Amino acid sequence: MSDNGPVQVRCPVLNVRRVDAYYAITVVAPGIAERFRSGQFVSVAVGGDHSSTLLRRPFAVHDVKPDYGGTVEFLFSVRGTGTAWLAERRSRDLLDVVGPLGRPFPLPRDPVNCVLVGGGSGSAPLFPLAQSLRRRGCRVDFVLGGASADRVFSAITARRIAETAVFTTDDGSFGTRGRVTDVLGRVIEECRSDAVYACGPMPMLRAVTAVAAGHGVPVQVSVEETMACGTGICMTCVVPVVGEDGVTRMVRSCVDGPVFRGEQVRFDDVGTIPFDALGAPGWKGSSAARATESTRDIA
Amino acid sequence: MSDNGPVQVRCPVLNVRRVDAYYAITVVAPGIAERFRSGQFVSVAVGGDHSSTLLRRPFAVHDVKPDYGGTVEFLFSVRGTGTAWLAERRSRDLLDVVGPLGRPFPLPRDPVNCVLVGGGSGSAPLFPLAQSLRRRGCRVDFVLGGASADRVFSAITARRIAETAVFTTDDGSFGTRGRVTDVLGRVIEECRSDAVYACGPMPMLRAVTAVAAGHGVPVQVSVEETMACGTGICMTCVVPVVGEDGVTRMVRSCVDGPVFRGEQVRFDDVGTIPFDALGAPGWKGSSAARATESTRDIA
Amino acid sequence: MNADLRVRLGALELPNPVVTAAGCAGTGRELAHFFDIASIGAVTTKSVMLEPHAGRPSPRMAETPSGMLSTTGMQGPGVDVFLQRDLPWLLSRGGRAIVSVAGSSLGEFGELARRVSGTAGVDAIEVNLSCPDPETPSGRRFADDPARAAAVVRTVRSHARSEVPVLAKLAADVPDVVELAEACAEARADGLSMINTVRGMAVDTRTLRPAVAGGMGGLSGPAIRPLAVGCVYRVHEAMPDMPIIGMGGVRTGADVVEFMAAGASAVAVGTVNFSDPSACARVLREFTESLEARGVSKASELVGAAHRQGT
Amino acid sequence: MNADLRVRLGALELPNPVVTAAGCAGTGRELAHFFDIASIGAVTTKSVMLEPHAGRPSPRMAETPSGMLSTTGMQGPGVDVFLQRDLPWLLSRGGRAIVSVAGSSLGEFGELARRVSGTAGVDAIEVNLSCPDPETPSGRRFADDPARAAAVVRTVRSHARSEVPVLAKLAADVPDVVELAEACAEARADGLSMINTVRGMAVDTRTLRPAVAGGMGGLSGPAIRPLAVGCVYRVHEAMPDMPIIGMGGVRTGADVVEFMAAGASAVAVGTVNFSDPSACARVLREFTESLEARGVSKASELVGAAHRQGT
Ligand SMILES: Cc1cc2nc3c(=O)[nH]c(=O)nc-3n(C[C@H](O)[C@H](O)[C@H](O)COP(=O)(O)OP(=O)(O)OC[C@H]3O[C@@H](n4cnc5c(N)ncnc54)[C@H](O)[C@@H]3O)c2cc1C
Ligand SMILES: Cc1cc2nc3c(=O)[nH]c(=O)nc-3n(C[C@H](O)[C@H](O)[C@H](O)COP(=O)(O)OP(=O)(O)OC[C@H]3O[C@@H](n4cnc5c(N)ncnc54)[C@H](O)[C@@H]3O)c2cc1C
Ligand SMILES: Cc1cc2nc3c(=O)[nH]c(=O)nc-3n(C[C@H](O)[C@H](O)[C@H](O)COP(=O)(O)O)c2cc1C
Ligand SMILES: Cc1cc2nc3c(=O)[nH]c(=O)nc-3n(C[C@H](O)[C@H](O)[C@H](O)COP(=O)(O)O)c2cc1C
Ligand code: FES
Ligand code: FES
Repeated sequence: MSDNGPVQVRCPVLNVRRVDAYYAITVVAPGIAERFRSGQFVSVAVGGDHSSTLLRRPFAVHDVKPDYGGTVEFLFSVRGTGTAWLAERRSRDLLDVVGPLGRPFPLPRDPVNCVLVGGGSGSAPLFPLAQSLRRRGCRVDFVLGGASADRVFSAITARRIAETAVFTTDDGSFGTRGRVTDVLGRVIEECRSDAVYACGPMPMLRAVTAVAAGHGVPVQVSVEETMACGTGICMTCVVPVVGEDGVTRMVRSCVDGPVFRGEQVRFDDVGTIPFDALGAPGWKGSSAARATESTRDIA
Repeated sequence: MSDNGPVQVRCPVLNVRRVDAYYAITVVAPGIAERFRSGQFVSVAVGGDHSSTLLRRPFAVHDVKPDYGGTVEFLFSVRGTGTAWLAERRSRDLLDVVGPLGRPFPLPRDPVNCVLVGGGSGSAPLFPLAQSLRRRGCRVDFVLGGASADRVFSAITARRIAETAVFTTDDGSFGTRGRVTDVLGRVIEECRSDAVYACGPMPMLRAVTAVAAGHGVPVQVSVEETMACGTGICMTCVVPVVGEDGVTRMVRSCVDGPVFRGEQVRFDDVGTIPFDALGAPGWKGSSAARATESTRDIA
Repeated sequence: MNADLRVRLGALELPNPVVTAAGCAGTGRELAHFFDIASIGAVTTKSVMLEPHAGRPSPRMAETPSGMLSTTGMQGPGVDVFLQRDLPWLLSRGGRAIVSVAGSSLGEFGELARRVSGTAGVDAIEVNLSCPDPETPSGRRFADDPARAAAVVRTVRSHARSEVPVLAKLAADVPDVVELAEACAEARADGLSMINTVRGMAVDTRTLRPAVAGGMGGLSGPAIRPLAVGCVYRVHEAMPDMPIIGMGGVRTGADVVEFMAAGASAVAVGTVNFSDPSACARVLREFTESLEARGVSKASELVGAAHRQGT
Repeated sequence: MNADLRVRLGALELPNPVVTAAGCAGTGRELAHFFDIASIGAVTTKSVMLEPHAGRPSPRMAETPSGMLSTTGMQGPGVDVFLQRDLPWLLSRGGRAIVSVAGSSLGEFGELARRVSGTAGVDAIEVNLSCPDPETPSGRRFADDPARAAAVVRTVRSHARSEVPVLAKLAADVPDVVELAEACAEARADGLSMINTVRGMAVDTRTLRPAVAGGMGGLSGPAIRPLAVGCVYRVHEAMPDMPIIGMGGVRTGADVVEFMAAGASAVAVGTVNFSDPSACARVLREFTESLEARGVSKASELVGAAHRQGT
């Protein structure tokens, strides 16, 4: 009902493409396209009306176009049942899509230099981000990694959009052998980066955050936790995040994230409840802290 | 493994047709086609590999053709989830089909006069039966009924194959208004029928059996019980049937049927365990009865 | 035909029987993007505790056939924040509120009952009896012992303002749900909600580790619907006058009919809100259509229909 | 690589861990159309009683989300016919036989144990503890009371020839499955099978009547797998040396891995035989392939893996 909140639509598939190790699905979804801001994701019902796989699958939005009133593209690798089913969709099939979900990437006010770091399919949300940054006059550089050449996503697009683009693969089949963090420091130096944006598996985000901190550059990370609802009601997607007030809270990555400031995510404590987190056994609940809590905005 | 037992095959859909209120699906299934005898059925998995609808749906075989090594056609009306899913199949989709299942209609040794009585989609198995009877030189007459004109199945084919064909509808929109049993007695008289074959809902089978008995003509009925397995292992499809030895047994309609001699089915007791059924509280288990039991053949 | 959708749970009248299940709809705020929260029977809010709780470590969920396992462990902001921030929002949108409370002692339950029932606009209190009872070793739940469950209900009933109905939320995986229901009735519960999630587990076959942290989780979703319908049926059979909110795997309007026929006066949508954020509105629409197709003029006529011969 | 598929349940060695669940495979005869019955670990036969039984009225089944409800009520020909007609057929095809027995009194269980274990070729006896115990009012099952369950197991163990292993088949919907398992172990069960169907119900929304005759039925199929895995995990945790046959919703080779990791030494396919008559052979093939993909050389290494840190 609220104006820029998410919507749920049954939308026709415009096309399904193979891109290296990935599939890209484009759906016609004007309501989602018009609300979208980069960094947000959609969640897709899989398996049809009588499927035994109840839960939606979350995917970052890779592209939004004005065609047909507004299209949304997402991109995925086949991992299990849900993505296998999606890979079999054909144009004109209907998909039940909810979006846009989550907090978008915050954009710099000024035309600063940004380096965008992605691992595998985690690179997807960086492309609309790159466009937004370019529109604001920012310099964009890419560092994209993957297990092998066919898992480095959209190298050509990256080269086209960005000032520079550096690639790494675990097996050395493309670009530098190694990880994105092996080259990130050098890129930050050479490109005089003012900000880092990163997307990919948790260990990568942790390492990127460390490199950025080492160079005194702020970093925004987009995390990938398992999500039952994607809309903020199930509390299954929480990560420990330190707030402005210094208090660690178990926050929902779907509505309070998926984008967080890297140094606020307690990466070492992911998968645990930090002892001092709000409401954890070691938490010193002051009445002041509680008062703040009452006025904190929730999504 | 056994030679003329059922087989399980993933078979391509050749086509899906609408026929009045029904859908007809033809699949390429040489193994089933070659084993098939009229009166047998197939069971079809519905909803795909990750469907929440676990159980197969049983359908009588309506036609078998030699094309493509052997095709099998079945016919259905949309009733619930499974049939709704089937109605959406397209040629080249794969269906997981098991068959042929069940005991076929026994065929008369001599070229006698047979009347075939069907209600709604229950008429389907009568068509291959008519063909088999004709091949043996039997005279075939049809009595087909349905709720309305579009539910009387294959009137044209019936007219073509049979000596005579009489139709009834509940609403009078086609043929005689009323039920098949309103006209059956007259047909038996006029066609000097020696045997009746009937297929349809339980109350119809009961009434047909009564009419046939009234005319002193033997009747074979094909029953439709809900079936979890269709192969004889779950014991959910039982009906009370009196054996040659006078003992009532709860027999499996999937492997001991679906075809029974009408007068052996205890129609009034369907949905109950008759007090005197083998193993029921009122059963007088003699050691003789038990001895017979040990040597009785099971499917 | 316009069917009369109103249903009555003792003193509590709802405009229609579709409500949300506790912990499966937040306080309504997030779902309000997808439908008008005032259009459904009521919102049952996430069980609130006296103090803030951080909940359990992740992974907190795993998908299972037609269901999911979860372990959120009562994460929440505590009753103060709930009453100051969350409840007012719901009421401001015209939502009806059934407030679920979770305590870790009789004292806490009593205090919660006092605080919650003392706040204007609360339609009913639901008592989550699946909280671990600290007085038993090995974390058994209050619901595991009818006497302890009754003690909780009695405490809540005596601390809550008398005009606020108290519903006892039962677990299904107990020795005898009818015995539990009877104990709660004796302790003056005004109604019963059933069922909570059922304990289960999954192993992640990639890692060979339990799929949710801590091993055991709560199973919910359509997979458990037959267990839930069975509990509602048996309890309604034993105590036909006790109002019941049925829940467990409701996905469609037909499922509402099923629960009502088994004996429920209202029906909650839980896990399916996760997979379909418009579910409550859709289920209500489907239910209304099915009443019309059946020619039933009052929704309440369906309650207990499966117990009556020859319906 | 050729993985070693052999598994051991106490004294009973099976060539591989895939067996059929009682009542879900007849005596193997019907499934033999679809695969070689000697190729799987064993066939657990439908629970046999001393006398013929006609079972329960129909409708006997209803489909539910990822599962089914059934009430067949132990229909069967009695032990004489079973031993003269059905068992010999299975043995003649090279099948291994775990014979499930169901009694309505301790005396009957003892007699069944004597007769069945006295027949050559029986690999093990499985004791169905979900039979109603005539000594309790309202048809509670032996499994509902650990002491009564233990009495049955003790009776069977003392009447059966000592070289024939006795497995106790547990129900999941009991107050405490670990307590039940421990009582059976104390009564000298050589192994445990779990779980049986879970009581539930469905209402036919067309007729508004219970979907299976008599109302309550037994829920089986993938829907209950998390309950089953949870029971296996908890019992294996409490008694790691007790051999377990795990079952409940097994559909794929990955499900076998899941049950073994939770603590089962063998895994039974039940309801899925109904929907896929080749299931046992397919599941065994998928399981074998997954061992190879994991580089596990012995199936038995998986047993209990989910209990070990860092696997
Ligand atoms: C915010 C967000 C954005 C994402 N964007 C992308 C993207 O752009 N491209 C892409 O390929 N993948 C993306 N993922 C991961 C994607 O959601 C999973 O690959 C997908 O859910 C796997 O589904 P499945 O049925 O094939 O796998 P299964 O393993 O069968 O899924 C079982 C359950 O686990 C969950 N799950 C499995 N893997 C993941 C994962 N890596 N992250 C979260 N949940 C998981 C599923 O959602 C499902 O509930 C994103 C995840 C999140 C949280
Ligand atoms: C031997 C046999 C032959 C049959 N032949 C035909 C045929 O040729 N054409 C045709 O249209 N129908 C036939 N039926 C009925 C057909 O099986 C059902 O219409 C179909 O199973 C309905 O499935 P559904 O998912 O659409 O309905 P749902 O109501 O959603 O099904 C739920 C469950 O009930 C069972 N069920 C529902 N209706 C019936 C029924 N009438 N008989 C048996 N089980 C039922 C289903 O198999 C399923 O397990 C036959 C049934 C049997 C037993
Ligand atoms: C993630 C999650 C959180 C839940 N939280 C609560 C809770 O706080 N209090 C409660 O009484 N029940 C809670 N439940 C149980 C539900 O209210 C409901 O009883 C149960 O899930 C069965 O309904 P369903 O199958 O429709 O989800 C929760 C269930 C889930 C899945
Ligand atoms: C139709 C049917 C009949 C069954 N008969 C028996 C039985 O005779 N004895 C028994 O111990 N278990 C019986 N069971 C229970 C199964 O053996 C098994 O424990 C249960 O169904 C769970 O496994 P599944 O989900 O794979 O079916 C039966 C189950 C079904 C569905
Ligand atoms: S996925 Fe449900 S709250 Fe985030
Ligand atoms: S349907 Fe299973 S025995 Fe007939």
